Amino acid sequence: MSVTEKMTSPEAVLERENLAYLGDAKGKSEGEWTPKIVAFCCNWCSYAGADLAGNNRASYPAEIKIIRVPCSGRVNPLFILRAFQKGADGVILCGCHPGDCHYMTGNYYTRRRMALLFSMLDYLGVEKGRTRVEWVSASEGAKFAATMNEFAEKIRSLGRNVRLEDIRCRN
Amino acid sequence: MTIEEANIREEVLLICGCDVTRCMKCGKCSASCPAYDEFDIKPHQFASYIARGDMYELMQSKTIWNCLGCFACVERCPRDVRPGKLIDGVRQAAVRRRGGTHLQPEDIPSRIDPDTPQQLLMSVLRRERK
Amino acid sequence: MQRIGVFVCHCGSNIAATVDVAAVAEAAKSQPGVVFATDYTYMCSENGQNLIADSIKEYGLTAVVVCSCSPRMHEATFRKVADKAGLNPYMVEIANIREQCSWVHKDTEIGTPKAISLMKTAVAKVNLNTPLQEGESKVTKRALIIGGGIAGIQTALDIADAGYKVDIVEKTPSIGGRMSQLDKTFPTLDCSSCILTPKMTEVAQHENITLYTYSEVESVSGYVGDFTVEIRRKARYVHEDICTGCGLCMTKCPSKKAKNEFNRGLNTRTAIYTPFAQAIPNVPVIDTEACIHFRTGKCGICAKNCAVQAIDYEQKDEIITEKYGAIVVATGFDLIDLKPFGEYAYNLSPDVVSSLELERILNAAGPTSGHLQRMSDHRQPKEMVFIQCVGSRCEDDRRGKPYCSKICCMYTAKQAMLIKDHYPDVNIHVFYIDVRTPGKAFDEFYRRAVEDYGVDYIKGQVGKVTPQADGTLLVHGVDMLDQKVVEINADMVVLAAAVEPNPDIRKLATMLTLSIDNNNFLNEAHPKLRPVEAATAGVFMSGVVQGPRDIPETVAQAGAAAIKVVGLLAKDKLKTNPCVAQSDELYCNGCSVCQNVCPYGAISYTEKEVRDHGVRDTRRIAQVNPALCKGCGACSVACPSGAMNLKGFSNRQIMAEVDTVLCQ
Amino acid sequence: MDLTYSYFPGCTLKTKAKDLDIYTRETAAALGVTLVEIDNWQCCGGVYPLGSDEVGNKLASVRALNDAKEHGRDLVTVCSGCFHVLKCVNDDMKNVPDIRDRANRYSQFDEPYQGETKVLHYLELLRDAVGFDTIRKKAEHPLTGHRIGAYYGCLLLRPSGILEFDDPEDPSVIEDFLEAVGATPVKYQMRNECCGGYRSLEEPEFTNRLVGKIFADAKTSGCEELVTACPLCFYNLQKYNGPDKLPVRYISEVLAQALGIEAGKGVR
Repeated sequence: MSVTEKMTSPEAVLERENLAYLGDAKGKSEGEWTPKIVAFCCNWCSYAGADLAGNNRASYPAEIKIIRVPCSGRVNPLFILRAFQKGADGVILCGCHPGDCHYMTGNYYTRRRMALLFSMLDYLGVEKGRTRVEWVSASEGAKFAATMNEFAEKIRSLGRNVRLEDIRCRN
Repeated sequence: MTIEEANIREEVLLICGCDVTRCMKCGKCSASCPAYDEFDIKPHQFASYIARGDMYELMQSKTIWNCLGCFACVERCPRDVRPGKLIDGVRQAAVRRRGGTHLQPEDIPSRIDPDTPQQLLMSVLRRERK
Repeated sequence: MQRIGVFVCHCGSNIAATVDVAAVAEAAKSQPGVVFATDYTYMCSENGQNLIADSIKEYGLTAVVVCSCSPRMHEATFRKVADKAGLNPYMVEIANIREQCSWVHKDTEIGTPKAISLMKTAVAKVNLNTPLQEGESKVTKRALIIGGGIAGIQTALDIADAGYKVDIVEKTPSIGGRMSQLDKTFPTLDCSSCILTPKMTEVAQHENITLYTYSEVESVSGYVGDFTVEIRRKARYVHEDICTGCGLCMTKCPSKKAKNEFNRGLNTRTAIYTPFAQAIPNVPVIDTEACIHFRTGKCGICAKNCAVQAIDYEQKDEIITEKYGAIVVATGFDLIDLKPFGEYAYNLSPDVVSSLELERILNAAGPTSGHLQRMSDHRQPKEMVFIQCVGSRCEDDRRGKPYCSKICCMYTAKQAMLIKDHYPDVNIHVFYIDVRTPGKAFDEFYRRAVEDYGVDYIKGQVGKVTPQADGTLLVHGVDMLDQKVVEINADMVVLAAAVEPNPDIRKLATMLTLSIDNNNFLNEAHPKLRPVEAATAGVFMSGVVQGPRDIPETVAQAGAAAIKVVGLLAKDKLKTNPCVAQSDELYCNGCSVCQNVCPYGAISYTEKEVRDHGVRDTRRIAQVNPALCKGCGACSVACPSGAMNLKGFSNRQIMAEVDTVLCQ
Repeated sequence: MDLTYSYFPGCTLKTKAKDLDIYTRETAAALGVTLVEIDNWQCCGGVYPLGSDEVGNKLASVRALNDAKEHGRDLVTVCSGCFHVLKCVNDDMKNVPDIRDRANRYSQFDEPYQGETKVLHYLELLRDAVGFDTIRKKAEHPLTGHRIGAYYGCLLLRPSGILEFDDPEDPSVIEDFLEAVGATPVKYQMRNECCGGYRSLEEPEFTNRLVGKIFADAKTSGCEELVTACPLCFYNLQKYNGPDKLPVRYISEVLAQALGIEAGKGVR
C-alpha cells in the first residue's frame, strides 16, 4: 500500500476523525507534536518589526511562519479560516499601532473585523487564545519576539487544534 | 573567581535582581553617596567587582555594613543598575554565610539612650542579622 | 506552469551558519514548477546577480525565488536583475531566510526545515504571480522644506541652486533655528551668526525660494511627485509686504515683560517683537498673550507709530494650499526639560544654567551683552563647573534619554575655551563620564582645552549641587580615578542637557506616515544605504530630526537630501507601484463598499456594458485609478462579492502561501 | 465623601514617637477623617527587605495590607519608614509573581492578596482627600511668619518609581502643606539627603556630621525650624548638638497647632 493509500484508507480516515472529534489529539501525539502557527504581518510595521527581531537576534520558535501582507487590513477572514482548515493551531495577525497605519485606516478595519471573526471562531470551538491581533511597530523587535514566544507558549498549552480542521488536509 | 565565588555571585544577583553589565561607570552613585568616605569599596566599584566575581573581597568590605540604605544611588542611577541593591545583596549573602551579626546583641544596650526609637533597633536587626 | 529558478544565498555565514543552504536548494528542485535551484555565497554581489541573470536566460525561467535576507533589504535589487535579464521584475519573490530564520534560530536542525518551508511558500506564491506593469505619474517640480534651521536652509539653497522651486515652512517668526542662538561653533571657533546670516539672506533673496515663516503644516495628502499640502500662515498682525522693518513699533511697545524665548527665558522682550536683530524676514510679530491691545482692547501704540500702517489687529490665520513633488523634514531639536534634575538645583538657583542658556550669555547679542555673569547678581564667576551627560545615556525615561547627544563633549570644550580666552582667571571644571570626540580635528580641540587652557576634567558624575549662604554653589562629586570626593564652590554650574527631537515631529510623522523610533527620531529607509530618505517615497530628512548631530554633519546631510530631491524633481514622470487593486467587472455588483473604505479616493464607478454568460448587460462597476491606489488591499477584503483583488498579493497567492506554510 | 481609612501606626509611634501618633489621630478627627487602627498589626520591620528571595520578612506588611483590603479601605500611615516598607511590599505583591505566590501560600487568606490596597501617607490623605484648601480654611491659628523647612529624608521619596510620593529631587508636598497651615515654607537643597539613619547606633559621630550638613543648609537658606514625618530622622536631628541646630517637630504637631488642638494634650 502506498503512503497515500494508507492515509486515505477508510480505516485511517475514521481513526483520525475519531481522534479529532474526541479531542484526544493533544494527549496522544504530544511527544512529536509541534504547533503550526501562521503570523500575518503588515509590510510596514510588523514585518519590519520581525526583521528587527532578527537584526537583534531575538529568538522565537521556528513554528511561527510569517506571511507578508501589505497591510493588516488586507487579511481576509477567509485566509484565517483557511489556515485553521489546513491545520493551523494558532493564527496571529500583526499590524501597525492604531493611528500609525501606513495606509491611514487599515488597522482600524482589522481591529473591528477580527473582533467579530474571533468571537465567531470561539463560538465554533476555536478558543480565543488561538487567535490574536497584536500591534507591533517597526521599532519593536523585542516586542515582536516576546509576543511570538508568548503566543507559541499559549498555543502549546492549548494543544492541537482539532476544530475546523479538514483532516483530509492533514499530512 | 572560584566556584564558591561564582555561586555567591549567582546568589547576590538573584537577591538583588540587578544587571551589572548595564553599568557605564559614570560615578553618579558614588557622587550621591552620603557615606562615601566610610566605604573601602566604593558604590561604583560594586558592579565591576561583581562582574569579575571578586565576591570574597566584597563580603569582607566595610561598605556592606556602612551603607545607609538611603536609596540615593538607586534613585539617581541613570542605567538602572541600582548599586544600593547590589550592596544589600552582598550584605545579605555575607549575613547568611556567617549566620550571625555584624553588631553583636551584647554590643547594643550600651549604645541606646531613652529616646532611641524602635525603628532604629528594628532596622539594625533587620539589616545586620539573618 | 511557471519555469521557476530558486537561488539560495549564504549571506557569508549569516544564513549558512544556521541553515543548510545546499539542502534548501536541493529541496527546491522537487517543488512544482522549479526547473533550477542553486546556492551561492552572496546573491546580492555582482557575481550572484550575474548568476541569477544568466540562469534566467539559460533555463528560460519565467519566475524567480531568492532565499536571502528580508525583501525590505534586497527585493528591489533582485527585481532589477530580473528586469535586466528580460524577466518581468514582479515575477521575483523573496523567501526571508535571514532575518526571520537564520538570525532568530540557533541551529541547523531548526533553521533548515524552516528555511525549506519558507522557500516552498515563496515558490507556491510565485507560481501564481503574473507580470505587472508599472504605471506613470507626474512630478510637481517644487519642494517643501519643513523647518528653517541650518538643515532646512542648506537643503533649500542646494535645491534652489539646482533650478527648482523651494518653499520653506518655519514655525517661529524667523528662520535661523538653533544655530542662530549659538555664539561660536566648534572646532574652528568661528562666529555662528557670521556664517549663518549670509545664508539666511541668500535664502530670503533667492528667486527660487519662498519663505513661509510663522507658519505650520496643517495637512498633507497625495504621494511622491504629487503632494498637496495645506500651510497655516499664523496671523502676525503685521503685514509682511508693507512693513519696512524700521523697528519703531518695538521701541515704543509698553508691554516689555514677555519671556524672551530666543534668549531661553533669561530676559524679557516686548509684545511686538522679532526674535533677534538679524531675523529673516525682518518683520515683527505680535504676541497676543502679552499685547495690551489684545488683552484689554486699549493701547494701540504700535499701530499709531507705524508710518506705513503695516499693523493690522484684525489679521486672521490664513490657509494656503500648494502642490509639491518632494518634502524634506528638518524640524530640528530642543533641549530636554531640566526640571526633573532637582539634584543639580536647576529649579532653585538662577546660576545653574543649561548649555544653550550659557551660549546666549556668551553671545554679544544675548541678555548680558556677551559678558559672562551670573544671572542672580550679575557678578562675573570665578569658578565654573560643567556637568556632562545631563539626561543623556540615561535609561530612566522619566527624565532622560538612552542615547548619547553627541554634541555636548565638543561644545563644552568650546565654551570652556571661549571663557578662558576672555576671562583667563576663571577656573573651569568639567565632570564627565566619557569624553567622546570622534571627528576631524575634534580630539585635538578637546586636548587643547586641557593642555593649553588648563580646563580641569574630572571623571565622574556630580551627585548634588547645593546653593550656599555666600551665593556659591557647592558641587559635590567624586573623582572616579583617584576615588576621592571632590567638592567645588562654584559660582556657576552649566548643565549639558540632552537634545531631543522637536516634539512637533509626532504630529508631522502622522501626517506624512513616517516611522519614528522610541525617542521620536525619524527612521530612515535604510540606516546605512538610504540615510536621508524616509520609508515614505518622496519624503526626505535633514538634521537632528533623524538623530543627534553637529553642524558640519547636518550641512552634509542637507546636501545629500537636496540631491535626492533634485534627482526626484528632475524626472518628468515617476514609475508607480503596480501592486494595485483591480476589480473584476463580472463579479462587481456596484455596491460602493470598496469606495467607502478606500483611504485614497482611488475608486470610482462607471456604467459599463459587460457580457455575462453571453448576456449583454449595462452595469455599475468599480474602477481603480492606479495612480492613486497605494495597494493596501482594504477594498479587496471589504468587497462582498469577491470582485476586488490586489495585484501582487492576490487572494489566490495568499491562500497558496497559507496552504504551503502549513504543509510540511 | 467617606473619609474612613485603615490606620497603621507602627511600633515607634506607640512608644518613642507618641506625639506623632496622637497628633495624627487628633488632627484627623478634627478634619473629619476616621482612622481605624488595624487589629493586631505587627511591626513592618523598619527596613524594606530588598532580597527578592526573602518572603518571611514581608509577611507582617502583607497581613496589614490584606486587612485593609478586607475592610475595603485605603491604608494610611504617617511614619516614613512604615510608608516605605508597606508601599514597597505592596508593589511586590502586585508585580512580583514569585513573592506574591509564596506570601499567599504562607498566609492562607480567604482570597489571595494581590496588591489591591492603596497605601497612603497621611500627607497624601491631607492633600488629596481633605485638601490643603480645607486645611487653610480650618487653620484658625495659622503659623504666620514661621519660616519652616521640610525635611523629607530618604524613605518618603525613594525609590520614586515605586513610592510615587513626590518628585524625588525637588519635592514640594510638605512645603505646600506648610503653606496651607499659614507658615512660610523654605526650600533648601539638602532636604532629601540622608540623616544617617540607623548608623547612629554604631557611628553617632558620622550621623552627626551628616545631620550637621543638613542643618547648615537649612539654616543658611533661612529656616527657623524643621518638620519631618520620620521618627528616626527626628531622633537623629534631635541628637545633633552642633552650632546650626534648629528646633524639629513632626508634621502632625504643626498641623495640630494650626487647627488649635491643644498642645501638650499628647502624652510625652
